[in-house]
Amino acid sequence: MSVPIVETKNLKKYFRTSRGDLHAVDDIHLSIEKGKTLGVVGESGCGKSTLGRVILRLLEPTEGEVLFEGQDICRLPARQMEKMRRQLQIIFQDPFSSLNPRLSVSDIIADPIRTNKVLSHKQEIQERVVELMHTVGLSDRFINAYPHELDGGRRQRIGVARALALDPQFIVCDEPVSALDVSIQAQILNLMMDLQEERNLTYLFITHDMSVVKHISNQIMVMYMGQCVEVAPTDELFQNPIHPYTQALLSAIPVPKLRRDRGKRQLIRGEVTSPVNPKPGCRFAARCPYARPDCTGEAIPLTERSPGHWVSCVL
Amino acid sequence: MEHLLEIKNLHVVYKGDGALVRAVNGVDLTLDRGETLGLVGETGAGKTTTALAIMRLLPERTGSIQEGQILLDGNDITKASDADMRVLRGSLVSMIFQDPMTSLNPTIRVGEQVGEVLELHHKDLGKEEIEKRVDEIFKLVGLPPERKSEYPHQFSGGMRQRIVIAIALACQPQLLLADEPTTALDVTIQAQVLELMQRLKEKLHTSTILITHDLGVVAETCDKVAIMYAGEIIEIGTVEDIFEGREHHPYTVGLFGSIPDLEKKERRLHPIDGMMPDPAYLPEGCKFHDRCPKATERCSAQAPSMHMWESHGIRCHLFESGREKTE
Amino acid sequence: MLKYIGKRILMMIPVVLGISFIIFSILALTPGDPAQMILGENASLEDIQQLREEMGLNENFLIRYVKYMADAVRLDFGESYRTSLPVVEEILTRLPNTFSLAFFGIGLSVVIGVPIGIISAVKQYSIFDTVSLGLALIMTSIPAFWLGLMLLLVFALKLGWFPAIGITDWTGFVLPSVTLAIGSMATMIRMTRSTMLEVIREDYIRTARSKGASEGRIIRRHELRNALLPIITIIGINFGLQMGGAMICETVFSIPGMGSLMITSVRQKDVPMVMAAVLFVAIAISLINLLIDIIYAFVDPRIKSQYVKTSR
Amino acid sequence: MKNPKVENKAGAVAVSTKKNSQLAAIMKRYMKNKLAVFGLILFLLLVVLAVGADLFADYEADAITQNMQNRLQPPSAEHLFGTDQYGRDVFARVLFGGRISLWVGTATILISLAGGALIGATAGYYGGKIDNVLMRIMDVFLAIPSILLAISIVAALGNGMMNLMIALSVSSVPRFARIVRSSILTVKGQEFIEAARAYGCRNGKIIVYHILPNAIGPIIVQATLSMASTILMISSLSFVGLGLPSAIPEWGSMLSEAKEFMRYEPYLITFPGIAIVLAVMAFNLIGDGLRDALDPKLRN
Repeated sequence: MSVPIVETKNLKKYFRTSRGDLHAVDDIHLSIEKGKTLGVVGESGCGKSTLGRVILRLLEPTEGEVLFEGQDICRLPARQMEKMRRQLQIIFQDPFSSLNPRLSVSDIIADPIRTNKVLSHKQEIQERVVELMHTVGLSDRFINAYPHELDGGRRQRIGVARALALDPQFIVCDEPVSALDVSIQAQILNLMMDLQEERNLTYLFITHDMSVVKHISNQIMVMYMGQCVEVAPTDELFQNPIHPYTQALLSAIPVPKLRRDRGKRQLIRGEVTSPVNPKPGCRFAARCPYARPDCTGEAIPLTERSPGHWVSCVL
Repeated sequence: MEHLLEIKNLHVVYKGDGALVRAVNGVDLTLDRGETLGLVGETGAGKTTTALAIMRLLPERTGSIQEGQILLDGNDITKASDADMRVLRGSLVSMIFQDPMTSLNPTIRVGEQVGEVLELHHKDLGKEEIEKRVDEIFKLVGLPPERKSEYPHQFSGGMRQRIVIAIALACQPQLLLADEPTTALDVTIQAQVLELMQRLKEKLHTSTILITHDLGVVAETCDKVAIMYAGEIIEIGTVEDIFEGREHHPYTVGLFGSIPDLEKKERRLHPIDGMMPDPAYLPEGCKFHDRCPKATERCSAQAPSMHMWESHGIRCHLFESGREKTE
Repeated sequence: MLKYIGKRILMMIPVVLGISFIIFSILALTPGDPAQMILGENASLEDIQQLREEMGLNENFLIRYVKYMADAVRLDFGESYRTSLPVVEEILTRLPNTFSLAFFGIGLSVVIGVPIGIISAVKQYSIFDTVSLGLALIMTSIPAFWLGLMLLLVFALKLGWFPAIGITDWTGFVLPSVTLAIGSMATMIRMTRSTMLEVIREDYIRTARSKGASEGRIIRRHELRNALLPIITIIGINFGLQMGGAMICETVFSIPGMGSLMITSVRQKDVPMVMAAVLFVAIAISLINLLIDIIYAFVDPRIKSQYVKTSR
Repeated sequence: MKNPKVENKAGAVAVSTKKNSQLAAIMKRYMKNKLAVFGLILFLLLVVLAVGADLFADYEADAITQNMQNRLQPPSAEHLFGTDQYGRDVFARVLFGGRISLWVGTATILISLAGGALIGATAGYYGGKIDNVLMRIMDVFLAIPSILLAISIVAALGNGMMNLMIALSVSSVPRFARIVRSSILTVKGQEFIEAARAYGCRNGKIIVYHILPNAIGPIIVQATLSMASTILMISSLSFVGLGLPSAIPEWGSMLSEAKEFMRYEPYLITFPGIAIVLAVMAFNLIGDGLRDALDPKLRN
């Protein structure tokens, strides 16, 4: 097995709230190999976006390590971290708030280059911007356009171009297609997969959409209330989901196929609450159809059920 | 047989600053009692506008029905007075909106919000009677009646959507317009709400128009499907026609090609290039021609009409002489 | 609910302390020697020194502040340099005049301004809307004291309908209240209109329409309440402005209130009087805002439920 | 894989082809608003009259020097607005009064904007404890009506133009601090700031390059509207005799002096009053117009 490019070790991020500590990210271990994609799925509030930001050190972790090529980036001094940032980029969900409305397309894409002084000549920067725009499939006639003049798909392409501007190795994709219509969504997904192949990029792909995540990931991690409940290679997870929450998530996806047993599926009760001062034990137990007394009380470790397939469940 | 809803050649426009936005351009639809129709399309296709036209709730100053008829139970409501429409809304036809977080009044108790519909349409009911009915409706949508004196902010998103559904179904309308009722919800909650809607539909025999961009939701809940593009219905048929039929409008093919398939192994998706035209500047001819892989010169000059056989209709020149191979 | 009120009252204490400290610091910068002022030009140096000692003026600024506050808690705000009477007495005779003036002014502007704002919003782009917005624009731009002068000129001096000086009976309140009301009425019209317009565009209004509710019912039951909630806060904010306005207005109509008291005291460097006057007015305003917050909490279920059911 | 196909179809999307077209777009929206244009014209007129006052009248001879034979003359061709009780030309005094109001107002706004921006930006960008402490202090200041605060400061420092500016600035700093803070907070929460941090932008550049240009709109609007209220305050304070020495021609003190003559010489209180109304209105209209022109909701 090759060395993972990104790794986290008992990574935690707690937020102080008036009601207690919110365990947004609670003890996450993950590792991604170069050129691969780890999909992180879960419902709103499960901590997946926070995880992405902590990995990029946009938020400081409460505890734990984030290793990039073996180096703990959370302990890097400010100057070295600035250099490191070129390797680590992010693409956001909202194609509206993720672009500075006062900057033109060329300024948005050029700003990372200027900030890091990769190129200094105006002409060179301009050429690089055009090249990046072509890479993401944008016509260069939009070079002086402003974000509000463009549609969601094109804006998202600008976001991708900005992330690529520094030639990073690792990109956190935070729901990059969730705000888009299906046909545009497919265009962007294709683009991201092409870029990955071309440039051997590594992705952490955060989404709530199981069918999207299946499509793009090599490995999937399911999060529930800040914790990882199951992680497995993509095909394994879809064929053999073990954790009851994963099963519920999979069975809840509406499939665009006619089925004999239409409308009949496994439903789970209740809704997600927020993990403020959670009690030890399985956080899904309250909604779980198979809950037992030993689900609560003690922390339940992830155990390896088959090669690479880890589950945190007493069953 | 009389249809519950029959829309004939509906045109809706919005007048903005200067530009005339043609949001719905000649929609024909029929819906029979007990049927569920999925109205599918991307943002800006004119789905919501069609629903608002049926409710006669288009934005007053800007939106208007330019042409066409909407026959509800045989009566053309495009000509109905405002007072008549108020009697229909909530009792014969009601609507569920997309965002449950904003579609409830934050300062009124949820029980009262449900009770208000009854109050408006059943003037003969006493206070206690209404309370009793509200309790029943709460139980029906799976909410504890004890919580009816709470305010919307005390409920989660899924619960609020149940309240919205309770309001819509309180008077047992014959037609329910559900505008993306589960889009704002998480998958597990979406499944709960869809299951609830399905159960209520069977129980109350409500006809439903389900507006959605999610073909999966359609496959699970609808009897008929209409696919909209740039204000027109470009393909219509039963779910079998759409999901299992072999002939499709090129746009429908693109739409299906865009959805990541859970069962296939293939990694690349097959979307359509480009995007929907701006409804203020619609192209000549077929509105899809500049994105269509099969477009001919004729497509850019002449708008195709709907070609029907049995239950299945496609608005495309390719199908002029009946079924033709598309692949 | 009691918990909420208690919390709010506790939160007022640092604000009042802060206000008093700021004003005390500012007034400490006043040039001139109070002892000299009290004793007059011809006082001997020893007498002045002795009085300074008695008044505690030789002490450190912070100690003077602490002493002042310690006395203030016992409602002793010192004596006027000018009259040598306790300042509280004078203030208490004058505060009610200013207070009622501000109160009438704001009451009048709410009673007239809020309905105009509502109609303006409901009939957006109508002639009524245009005219009332135009009026509001003019009303915000007129200085209250000048309007007071003009009203005085026309209705008191020329027509003789109202007295030009003082407030012997209710007629004396009419012109100053109207003067004050005009300024804040503009705010009321604009704010009511804009919050109402926001509410009109909310999704839940569409929900109400889809229930089959009539326009009148929608306005009464769904729009008004949600639009008026922010107006309550605006009334609170405006009350502070109105107190200030009332103090200027008093000088136009020669009303014995806090305004004329402060202006005379400032001219004569009567520091204890100015200090106490500012403090009283500021505390009065804080109290009104406290009241507004409590009312708001009662009518807005989102705040109310936080405190009624603490278990959830 | 090859590069994805670069879109080539022209489509119907109209986009900017020149840089800085945004300012032009804002100007265009502003100029469409008739009231706002009227406000701008009033403002320009005010500036021309105030700056060029010397072309129309002589400061010493017409506005300052007493001329008792000429006192209380009603408006005429020679004295457009009449003369006051000391025989000074009211028209000249109104003109020079405009200069005073504009000068004191502008200076006040600039001082308080600088102070408010510093406090507000610090509080908004750094957040946490700094934010808490600074904003609690501002809250205390805001709890005192600004006119009271101004009166107290004038009481301590005495009359005079400099002291007036200090008094007015101190009492409007908290308002600016608040608005600067809140507009920075709105911008700060957006994802493009996070993106900038992700590619290594330092705090200074983020504030100057990414936050300020987006936050400046509401601040400019507030500054313009504050100019209106400051002009009102200047005249109010002068009216009660706590602003400028009475010899200086100022609208508020002119009204104060004219008060006792108003019954028989109403023109004495009419013209300075109208001057105040027009000046204040100009800034109110410009502020409203700018707000509408900058409103992002109208942009999409």
